[in-house]
Amino acid sequence: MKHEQNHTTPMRYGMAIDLDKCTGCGACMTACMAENNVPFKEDESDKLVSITWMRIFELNNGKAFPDTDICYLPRPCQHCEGHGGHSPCVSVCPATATDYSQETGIVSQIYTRCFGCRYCMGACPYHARYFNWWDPVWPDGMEKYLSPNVSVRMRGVVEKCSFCFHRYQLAKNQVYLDGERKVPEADYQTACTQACPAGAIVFGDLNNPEHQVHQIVKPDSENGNKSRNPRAFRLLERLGTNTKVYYLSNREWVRRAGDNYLAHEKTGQVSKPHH
Amino acid sequence: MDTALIPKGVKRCPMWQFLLGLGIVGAVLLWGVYAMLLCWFKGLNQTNMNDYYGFALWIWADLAVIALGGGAFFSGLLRYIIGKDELKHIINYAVLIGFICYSSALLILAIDIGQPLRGWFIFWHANVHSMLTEVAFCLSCYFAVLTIEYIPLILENRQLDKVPFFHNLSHNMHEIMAVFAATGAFLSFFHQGSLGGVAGVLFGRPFAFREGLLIWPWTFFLFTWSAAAYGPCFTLLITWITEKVTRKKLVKDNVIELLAKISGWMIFTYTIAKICDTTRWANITAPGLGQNLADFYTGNAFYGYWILFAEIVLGGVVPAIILISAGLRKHPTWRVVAFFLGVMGVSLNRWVMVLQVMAVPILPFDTWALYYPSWQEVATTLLPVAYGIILIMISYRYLPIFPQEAELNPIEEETSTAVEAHTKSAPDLEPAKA
Amino acid sequence: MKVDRRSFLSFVIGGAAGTALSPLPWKLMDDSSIWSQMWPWTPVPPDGEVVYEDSTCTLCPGGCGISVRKVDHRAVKIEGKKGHPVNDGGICILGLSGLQLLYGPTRIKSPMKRIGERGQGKWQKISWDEAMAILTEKLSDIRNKGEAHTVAAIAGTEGGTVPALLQRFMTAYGSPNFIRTPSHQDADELAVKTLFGASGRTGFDLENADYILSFGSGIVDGWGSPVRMFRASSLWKEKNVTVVQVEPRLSNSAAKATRWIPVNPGTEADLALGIAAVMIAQNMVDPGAVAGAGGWENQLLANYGTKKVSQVTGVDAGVILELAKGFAKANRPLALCGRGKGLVAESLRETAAVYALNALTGNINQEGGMWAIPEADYIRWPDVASDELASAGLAQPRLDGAGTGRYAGARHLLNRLADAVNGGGPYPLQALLVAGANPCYDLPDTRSVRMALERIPFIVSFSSFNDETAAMADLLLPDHVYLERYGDVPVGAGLAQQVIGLSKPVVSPQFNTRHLGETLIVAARTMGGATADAFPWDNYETCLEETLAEKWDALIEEGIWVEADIAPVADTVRLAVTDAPAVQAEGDVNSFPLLLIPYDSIRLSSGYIGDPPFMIKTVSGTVVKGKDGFIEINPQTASATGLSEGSVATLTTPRGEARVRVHLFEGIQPGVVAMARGLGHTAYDGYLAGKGVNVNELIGPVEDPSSGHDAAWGIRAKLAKA
Amino acid sequence: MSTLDKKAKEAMDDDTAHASGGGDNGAGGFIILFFIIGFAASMVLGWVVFPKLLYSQKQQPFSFNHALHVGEVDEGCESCHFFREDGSFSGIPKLAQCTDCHEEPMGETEDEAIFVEQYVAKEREVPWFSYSRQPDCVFFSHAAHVVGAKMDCVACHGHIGESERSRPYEYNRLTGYSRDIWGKNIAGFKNNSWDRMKMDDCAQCHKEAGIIHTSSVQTQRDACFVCHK
Repeated sequence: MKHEQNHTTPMRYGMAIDLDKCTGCGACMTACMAENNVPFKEDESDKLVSITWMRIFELNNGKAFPDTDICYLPRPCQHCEGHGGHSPCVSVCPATATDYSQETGIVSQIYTRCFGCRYCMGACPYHARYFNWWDPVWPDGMEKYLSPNVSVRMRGVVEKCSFCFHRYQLAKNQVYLDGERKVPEADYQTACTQACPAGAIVFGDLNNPEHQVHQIVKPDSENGNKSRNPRAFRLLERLGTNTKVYYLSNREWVRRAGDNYLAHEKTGQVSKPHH
Repeated sequence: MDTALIPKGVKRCPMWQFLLGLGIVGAVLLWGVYAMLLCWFKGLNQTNMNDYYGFALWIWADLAVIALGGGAFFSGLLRYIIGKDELKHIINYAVLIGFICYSSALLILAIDIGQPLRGWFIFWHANVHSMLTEVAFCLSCYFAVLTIEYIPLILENRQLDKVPFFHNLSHNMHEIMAVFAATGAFLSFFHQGSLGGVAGVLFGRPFAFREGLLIWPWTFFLFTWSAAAYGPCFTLLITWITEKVTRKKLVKDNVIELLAKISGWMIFTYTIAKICDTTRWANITAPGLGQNLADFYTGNAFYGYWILFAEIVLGGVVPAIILISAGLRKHPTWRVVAFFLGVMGVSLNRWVMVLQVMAVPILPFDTWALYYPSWQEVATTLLPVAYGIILIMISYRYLPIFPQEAELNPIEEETSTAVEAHTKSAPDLEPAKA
Repeated sequence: MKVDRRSFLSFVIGGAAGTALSPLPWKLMDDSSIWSQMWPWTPVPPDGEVVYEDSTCTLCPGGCGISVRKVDHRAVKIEGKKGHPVNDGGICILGLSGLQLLYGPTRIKSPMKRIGERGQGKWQKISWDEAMAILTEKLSDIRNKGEAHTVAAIAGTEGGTVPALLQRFMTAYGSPNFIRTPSHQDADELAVKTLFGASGRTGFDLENADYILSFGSGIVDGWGSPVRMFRASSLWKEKNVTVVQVEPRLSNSAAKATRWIPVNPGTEADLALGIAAVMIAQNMVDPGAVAGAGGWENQLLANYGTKKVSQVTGVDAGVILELAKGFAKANRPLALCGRGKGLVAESLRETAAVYALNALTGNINQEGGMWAIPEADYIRWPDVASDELASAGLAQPRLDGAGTGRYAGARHLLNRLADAVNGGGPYPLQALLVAGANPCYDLPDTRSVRMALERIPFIVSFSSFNDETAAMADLLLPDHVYLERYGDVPVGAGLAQQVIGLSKPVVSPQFNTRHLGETLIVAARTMGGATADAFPWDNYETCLEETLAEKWDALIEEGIWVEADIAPVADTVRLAVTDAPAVQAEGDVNSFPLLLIPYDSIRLSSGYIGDPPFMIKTVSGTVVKGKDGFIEINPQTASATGLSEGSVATLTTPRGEARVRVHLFEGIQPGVVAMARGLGHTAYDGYLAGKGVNVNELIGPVEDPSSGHDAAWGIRAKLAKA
Repeated sequence: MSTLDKKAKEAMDDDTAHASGGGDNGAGGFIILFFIIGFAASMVLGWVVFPKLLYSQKQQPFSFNHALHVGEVDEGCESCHFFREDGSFSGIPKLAQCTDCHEEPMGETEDEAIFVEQYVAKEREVPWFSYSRQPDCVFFSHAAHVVGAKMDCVACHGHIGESERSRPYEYNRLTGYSRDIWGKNIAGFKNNSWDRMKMDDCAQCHKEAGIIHTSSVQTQRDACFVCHK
């Protein structure tokens, strides 16, 4: 018995989010919460204990009225590849509750394996990982809308965006039944991509030239997967996290806000990471 | 009442006093236990930790007690491997303190994890890439070693020692203590280092991240070094406190001074290394990631340059100078000041490497996250302190922790039995001769 | 055999060894970890067959198509319907949260009658039969006394068969008091009538426009049909369409625009007229548009000189010229109005000014322009044959005065109801029916609204949710929510076509609720006589099917019916009306040096639907923190008041006072205080109630002199450190 | 000297006596005996009593005769346990499928009567206990195994298709797992591929079938997300 995946190029699922289109409407956050059984509490105003796999940050250009500008930045898990799949979080997990798949480029999180040490949260510079400080509780009757495709997380474990991996699993079922080889681009889209009313999110295989995300990002594999698109940048690219979520903006201040720069450094032109 | 259990030739406070003390500390202990149960049954929402502060007071306490408990392995190394024989007069206490520190660390970890019932996954499903895995394995092994080192001391209790099996066991264990000391030193080197690595490998956090040697970031070596340097400081500080509390001289000055001197030189070298590390990090590592030193020490209400000064100068340079210079070292007050500063310095270092790491914003559009612990966190952190004090109280009362105590504090109205016991027990405390 | 200590010890050691070699400790250790992995109190959603059912969302007037994912009988997720002409797969945050409303704790689960004091929250569950008996007996009593006109009905909308049934019920019953909740729609309808001389509404061909000039319209903040607007906004980005947002605050729409023009609050009309004046002065107008409007032109040139407009609006004269040029020179320019989501009508002066701008460019009824089209007209029921009692009642004046005298232009003036009930009206109200509306929360000066409701002896709420108005009711006759019922959804919301969507039951009713259409039919039939005759249908479904006639099959099949080819109500615009004074903010400048303006956020549902838990979770910590609501002020304003980020302050307006926290925002004009709409609920559930401040408690209605519509855009305010 | 001290001295004397007396007085024998008693008791407790306590049994709503049904249908297992259009697996049939044939009682068994009276007539789904229900954290793709790898049902489910009666459903009181998942044998031994369905068993089969992936950077095996959700 041999496995067909052995003969296909590995996929690197990733995203391109157009910040000039993003309106900060929050549909992606909510679509994610609805899709992934994300719990909620009575008071969610303390964002430091509020589970939002997809979180929208509000950036501003720091200028005074009336030259102020703001920009919204949706932040899913960046699914860092790091160097050879050693993303900041997976390498620190002591119990292998999270791993990096070379086949899909997705960083997993296995809630039943995780025992809640939270080291991965400390390691993630994007604050994409969330801890279940409380038992997940739905008001009486509301648990009816919970989806069987995603496990409900118990108290005391870390959770994060999975690029809606269950959708890939379900799409694969169909692929098996149809006798195809690969999941078609349209059959595997994340809930946030699907919901975004502004069409700001594009999701697909960064390795596949036929996928829209590849065409937008044009990743440069020779250069740490940096985008060849001058509008594109990645969050904290200099850290060498090698993320798979690319952001697009025409505004220089927005692109500059994506990374740390010394005063004299030019946006987008940074030294290579140290490792 | 319990005189039969008290080592021969020494005087202990009256039972009521002892029980009163136990009661007071026990109350703190119970408070901590209550908080611990709250955390276990209600979950970690009892703490003030949050998604930015996944590691907070507890992990700091863990790192700090393990650094401070480093006195055990380093004294053991000096005593058994290097052959600093005088240290045998303080090694018992160093082992006891180490035992307390490490058991406390394990207890705190058991409270700190979100799913204590699955804690064993760290062993069963170990990820060899994780520094925490290394910590867990070495920590547990070294705790076992410390237990083995502590057992003979327990067996030296006057009553237990009468049981020939225990007597012989104790004797035999003393014989092979060097092996354990070596094992302990080896394990300690790794887990102390791994604890340093915990922060150093975080390449997503420029404040913590350090380059290093092979797979080990510089913090790996700095942590081991600092534990070896400051651990004895803590042993000596606790010894000093014990002497003050018992109003007795328990260890001779030459022993104290020897350990203090070694500690001083260790701190001195460590501080140089730390300064080099900080300089390199501030000028090469961080700017390479687009960050200035000012990004880490300004723009918030708590973490200023003062913390760098307090850690390196007050907690490093000053105690090093005091302990190196013979005059200051021999001065009882200066010496204790140095111990205190040293303990403060290493604790501050661990604080910085845990809490400040979490506090510093990394995303350019993010802000500092400051944190203060909840009472449950404070209580559970005081729990091991109370437990440690109780264990010291009991151990001190019933075990011959300080071999020089009887000699230094002759009992004036000696009865003939006591004299006999004294003369008889003294050689007993010399494991090598026993 | 003596069991001594050592034997016992030996037994224990043996036991320990045996235990260690048995599965007990290891299996227990493993099982306890597995137990922790599947704690019985952590829900496990049951698996099943997945099906998608399409329907139409009715949570806002947008009319998006939705596709509901079901697992067996449970609805688990709402997604946007692909290929739908309004939203094509996109969906907004409220639409996504719909299941939390369906299954949520805010539902009224059964008909109930009040047993405690009003507002005390003490209710008794009753049967539908009993509930209907209470309703019909009460209404019959009033009617039989010849006082049918003293019953009023408030509806959230007028479109569709259900509101039409309510309206018909009122007519057959004999009351002129069917009142629709105010919105930008009021201003729009009035402007169309005034400018085009016919009834209708506007539609905007946004997708084909190439220069957008928005006077405060929350293009991406929920204006119009929100998902369509988001899509249009992205389309403009792709096509490099210039979007200019005129607004005192850097809203999300302003941030998305190509250019943000901060304007003094309430002076949008002046700017629009100023731009029009420049266009006329520089001869940049469509010659056809101004034919015969010479008087208007002269008036405009005389009163809206650039310098003067610049002074009033705070916009540089150069910028006004630039805007005029940009707008006039664009191929297909389009101007929009209706502040924020369009929850409040603006003055006729303002609407007319903006529509005049469109007319000046000649974009009326053109591709990429503004269309004036009739409402979809498919509800063609025979006229109600009024009996004597009904005729007498209908002959009475409307309580809100709409349609007569100085309010001749207005059709609904709910903003005047409170005053009328509180003593200013021609007669007292004996009963009030409320459907799909929450006046106790939504109307400005909620305190006087509440006071008015307290004076009405009998209030019936048809709400599906525990809202503020339901809390004031005597009888609750809960309606199904949209996912449980059939319903036709005519979509206006700025669409340039006539679109009707169909809501279908996606899940069976979760509680003991009843379709409002059904309730009305049953009520009418129970009351008998002419009232019953006006309702010849057996049930609501029959009514709907008969009403939709040939469209029914298409709607069942496609879920939507679109009429793209519609004749405009008129092609020529009668340019007039500039002499009405501007609507001023209430309050005295000296006592209240600041201006409070409400703002809309797409993350805060601000209509009849309260924010579901998902949505409130996305609200920033600088809008709500714990129970505290925030106001936005410029750091300059803050330092003048001695306030800093997060500090607590007391905000006072002529209408009320509130404890607020301060968020410093550079994107707001100094001297202006902005507060989000949609907070400060006292009803609904713990996820929403008690958070923040209801801005309507601080703002009162200000009548537009031309129509009587509430055109309040803000109120004067002062801020003091608390 | 306190009494305690004295007792200790006595004990010490005792010790000396025993030591000098050796095993002659039988004390050593007793010690070993007690050790054996303790050992044996705990072994019995652990191996025999404990499993009985740990697992509980439930009877299925009524007995189902797989063998009979397999004989009646054309396409074997897939006649009732089929793939849905979206590729998901239907699992235990719903009542609607059964009523295709069972609108009226077929045959005269007591179980048939229960089925028709209690469930068909009342339109209630049969609350079957699933022997092989994986825990919620597992994503198991029947499509990948049955269609992709062309595996036989028996490989995991054993010869359930030949069973004539439903055996009692056994489950772990602590975890709620079906006993079939952890395996019948308390020690975890298994003889057949269907004796146990734990993660290790999945891994073992994947290994034997030569489909070991190295997609997980951390484990050098299949990525976690292949089988977890």
